Amino acid sequence: MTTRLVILAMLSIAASSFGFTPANAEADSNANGKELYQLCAQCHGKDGLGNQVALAPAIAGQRDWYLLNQITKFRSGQRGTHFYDIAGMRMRPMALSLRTDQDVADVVAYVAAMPPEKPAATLEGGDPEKGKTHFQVCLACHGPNGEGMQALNAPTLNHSSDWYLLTQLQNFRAGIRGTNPEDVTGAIMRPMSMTLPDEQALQDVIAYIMTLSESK
Amino acid sequence: MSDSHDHHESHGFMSYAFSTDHKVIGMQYMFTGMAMALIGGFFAYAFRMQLAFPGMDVPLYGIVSSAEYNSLVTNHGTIMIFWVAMPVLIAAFGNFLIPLMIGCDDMVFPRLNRLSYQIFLLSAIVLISSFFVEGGGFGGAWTSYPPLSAKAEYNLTPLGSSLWLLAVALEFVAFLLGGINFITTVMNARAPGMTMDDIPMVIWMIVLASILFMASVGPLIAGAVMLFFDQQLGTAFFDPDRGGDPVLWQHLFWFFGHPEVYVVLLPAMGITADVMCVFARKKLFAYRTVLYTAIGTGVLSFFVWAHHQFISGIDPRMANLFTVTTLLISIPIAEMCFVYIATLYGGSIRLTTPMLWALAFLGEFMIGGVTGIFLGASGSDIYLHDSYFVLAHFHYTFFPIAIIGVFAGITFWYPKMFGKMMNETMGKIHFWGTVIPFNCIFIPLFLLGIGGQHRRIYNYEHFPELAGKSMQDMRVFATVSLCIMLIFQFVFLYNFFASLLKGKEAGKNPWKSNTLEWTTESPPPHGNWKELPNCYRGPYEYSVEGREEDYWPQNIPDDEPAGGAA
Amino acid sequence: MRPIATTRSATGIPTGRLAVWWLIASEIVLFGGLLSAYIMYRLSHDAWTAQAAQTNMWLGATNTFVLLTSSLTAVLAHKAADNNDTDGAFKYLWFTILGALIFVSIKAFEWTTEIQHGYTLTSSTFWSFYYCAAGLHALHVIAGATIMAIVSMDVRKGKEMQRVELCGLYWHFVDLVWIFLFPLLYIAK
Amino acid sequence: MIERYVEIASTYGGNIDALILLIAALVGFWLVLCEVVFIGFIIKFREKPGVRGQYITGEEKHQKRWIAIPHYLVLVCDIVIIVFAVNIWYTVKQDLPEPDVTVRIIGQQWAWSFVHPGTDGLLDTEDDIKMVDELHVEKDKVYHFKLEARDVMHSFSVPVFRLKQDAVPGRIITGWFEATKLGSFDIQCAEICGIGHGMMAAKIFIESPEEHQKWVALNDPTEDSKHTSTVAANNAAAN
Repeated sequence: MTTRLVILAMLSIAASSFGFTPANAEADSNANGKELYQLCAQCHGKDGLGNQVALAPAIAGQRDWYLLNQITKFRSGQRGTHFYDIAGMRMRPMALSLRTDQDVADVVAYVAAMPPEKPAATLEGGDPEKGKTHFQVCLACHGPNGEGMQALNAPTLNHSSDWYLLTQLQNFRAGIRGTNPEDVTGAIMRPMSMTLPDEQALQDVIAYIMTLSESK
Repeated sequence: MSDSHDHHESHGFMSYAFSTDHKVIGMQYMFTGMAMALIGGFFAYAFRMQLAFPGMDVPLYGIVSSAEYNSLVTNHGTIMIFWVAMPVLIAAFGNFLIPLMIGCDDMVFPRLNRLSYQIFLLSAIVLISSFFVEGGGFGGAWTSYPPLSAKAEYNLTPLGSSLWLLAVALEFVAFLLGGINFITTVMNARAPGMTMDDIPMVIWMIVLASILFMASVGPLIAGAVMLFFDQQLGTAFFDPDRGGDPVLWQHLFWFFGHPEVYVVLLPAMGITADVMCVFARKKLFAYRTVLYTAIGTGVLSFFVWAHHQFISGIDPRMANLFTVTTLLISIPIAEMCFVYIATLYGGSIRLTTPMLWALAFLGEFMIGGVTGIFLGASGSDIYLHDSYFVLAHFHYTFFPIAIIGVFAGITFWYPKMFGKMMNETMGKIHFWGTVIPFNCIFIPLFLLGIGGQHRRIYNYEHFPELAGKSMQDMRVFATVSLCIMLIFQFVFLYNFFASLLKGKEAGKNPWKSNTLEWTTESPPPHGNWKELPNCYRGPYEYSVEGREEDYWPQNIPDDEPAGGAA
Repeated sequence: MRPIATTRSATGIPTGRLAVWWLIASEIVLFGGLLSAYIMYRLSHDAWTAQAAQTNMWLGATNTFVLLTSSLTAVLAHKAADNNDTDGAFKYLWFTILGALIFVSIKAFEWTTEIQHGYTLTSSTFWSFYYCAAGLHALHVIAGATIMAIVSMDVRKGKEMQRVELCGLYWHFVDLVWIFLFPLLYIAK
Repeated sequence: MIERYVEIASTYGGNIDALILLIAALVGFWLVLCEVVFIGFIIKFREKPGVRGQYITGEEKHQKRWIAIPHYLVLVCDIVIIVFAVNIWYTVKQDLPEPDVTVRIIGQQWAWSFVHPGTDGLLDTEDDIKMVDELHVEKDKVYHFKLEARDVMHSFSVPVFRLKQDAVPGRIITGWFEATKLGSFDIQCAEICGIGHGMMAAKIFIESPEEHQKWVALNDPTEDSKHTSTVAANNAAAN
């Protein structure tokens, strides 16, 4: 009988410990952002490095003002409501699941603070030399090293997934992004994307962007 | 504490874990099932809190994200059906009761029995481990419809979904092995003199449930293999882009899924029959009718599966056929309920704790039964399908089955299992503390369903017109009721363990019951009886006229004078 | 040490035989589910005919012959066991196992050739079914051979002779599954 | 009774509500009867000192009658329900009236996309109006919808229409509705479709012919007007 009791006690302790995931016991300055990021991690990965299969770009270390701007666009329907924007339609409900401005701010702060990492290249066939020429248009806003510029609402491109840059350039050119009348900042990028002559130019400029790194 | 039945075994963990004694295995199933019930209950608490108070930092859990919500809902359902209802109702009671009630010393294949528990335990461990892998636990509902379940890019749980599937498949294997054992044991190892009509109803029901399970689960095992290949090896059985068909999975799943409802229902019905007869001191009304209706239900249950798929893209003409079969199944079930009510007529009813549970089972199950008609009728299912109405309906069937029926069984056989009586006062507090909140949880959910609210929606704030204030109030009410109900379960746990230590000695036959398990010591020794009993009559000979005692145990020969045998 | 329960036989049928029948019953629905799924797909995909033509019917037919022969030896083993002829039962059990081994070898050769020709598990849903159904069946063949090898050890010592019959029952079932698989996967074109 | 919670805005919505009420009346009768008898027996046959239970086998004919007669009555109720259910099912799902307009509805993770025919009234032409999460329909017109899914199973559910239909990838499922009430109502997804399932909300706008014409003209993609999402515009107005 005693053995049975021991087993019993063990089982119930085991059971109860399985059920409880400790709710962020460690003293984290942004515990709320970290916990809310759990949902983002489903697609963007727990290190924020993206997952092409889930159509989720790398976001770790992206500028906080840009993240805030984009999440706000998703929430208001300026982004993620175009008929052909498959990835955007996946993102919009996720952005909507954040309930308050404070939640948005916390997640943004958490993501912006994540250590960025240059994602591995997935595209082939771009020529960085040619791309450098095309990039002359871009650097006016995105900076010579692609570090971005808050005054012009231009995000950093240094840690972006190349497949994501390609899709977004294509989206801008096709009017899938940047055409919503409320989307003011996107409307600036759209004509810029049109300056690239053809598909090959997109590949080239992305290949060049992939060689850039932040200047200290 | 008195310890008679483990004496032949050397004490120690290994001898316990590898025992082939049917009673030990039954207890292991029961405690594993109870531990899993705690997990499943905790999951329910976490996601109900999110529904009532969206975005809340749930105490003991944290913030419930939409991914976690899906995973909690999915695993709550899976655990409660496959790791609580099945192991406790079929495996625990089956293992413990079958040899004792048919008068033999063990199952016919003790080592197979051992193996089946070990596979079951493994499946539970695999399931629990699936919550902690990258991406989290599977969140595609317990029905696991592809393509959502088949592709990681859709479900975003690359490992969780495969581990979930593996766990379910292992669990099926465990119950197939167990089922073969149960059926063979009851067919061949009955006490001398025990005819088909002398088998207690609970044993009949467990055997019928095992047969039903065995006959329905095969296609789903095949389907699980196919889905696993789709997930991990890149086949396209369920991928429409490459020549597969996702609806095939639905057929395979529901061909099993609907009989599965009766797999767990029948044992609970059996427990209720036995408990009711003992405490009403009545013979079961029309024993054979109960048996035939159970068999009829079982057979019919193979022809109703597509009522889960009325609106899922099957040929609409097929829905008419399945409406007819589905509504026909209400006849045997209704008949069974009539028989149980008739059994009470002319009884001498004692409202002990097990009897209260058994009566509550019947009373609540009838609500679950009639609400099924709304969903089985194709016309009204268009509106109610996948709404909270469905959810409330099947909780009104599953809760009586897996919780109320199980408590009836545990409180009734506890004296036999452990040799002690449970505390009646605490038992009654626990009873009312469970049954009243249960109704308070699910009646509001019926109304939400009528109001067009769907299940598995993680936060109704996104549907402003549907989710008015009164709807949210009902959700809060349901959640608060759930918390109250969960708190009352601690009364049971305390009662359970405290009675082990200081409960009154039970003696052989505290309930003055007829069936064979009450003729041996409590708890029964290894081998169950010093001398195996013979059987002379049916299990429900209560209040027979002309006898001094109002019960007549199955093992007493006819010519022996009346009196307390045991 | 066996419990008394195992020695009882209220139905008059030996407990072991009863259990094997129930095992077979559960296996029938498993293969039944898989094959009915296959047939439903087959009926709605005319293109599969061309793919099914790529299977090697002659190797399939040889395998059918091998399995049928091994079923015969399983019957002979059962007969020998009934007559308490331990050597005979042992010998015929091993003939049956030999049949299983030949079956599996031919299967391995067949699959290797097919994979070399580019027909793999993921080539199309027909091939997925082909490998899935035949593979599940091959697993049953291997399991049956293993069980028979274990049983044969006891049989040689004259113990547990009733198990020869149980192996035979199971073996006939495995054979029967192949009788369904062969026309469905190889012949129907 | 259901209208208290959700309005009816389709021609067949009332029929479905009536069927639910009919079933409620029939099964409600049985449920109340059974529970009353059941609780009555429990009270009447409580243990009393000196009174023993009766020995009733239930195997004799006059006893079995108590089970047999009700069970035939249940059968009669079943048949009534079947007749009405099949009838309504036929109206909603099988017998599609000739359409005035056809729209395409596409479910994907986690939004509904709608293709409205433009000014020419035909689908799959240049002037189709493609919208995400917004379906604009005209009151009192028979609509057919062609339901598709891009990735996983979804279920197109409009509670005010009492309509629900799963969207299955690889299939195009046709259904119909006719709206009877002006206004905007929620569209839900009723089949779990991944982590965004709970937020897959869309709206249906039921408009008068004039309003609808105005909306079509405004959104004609062949004209050089901008694509305006009502949701985005509303949000902008609110901010």
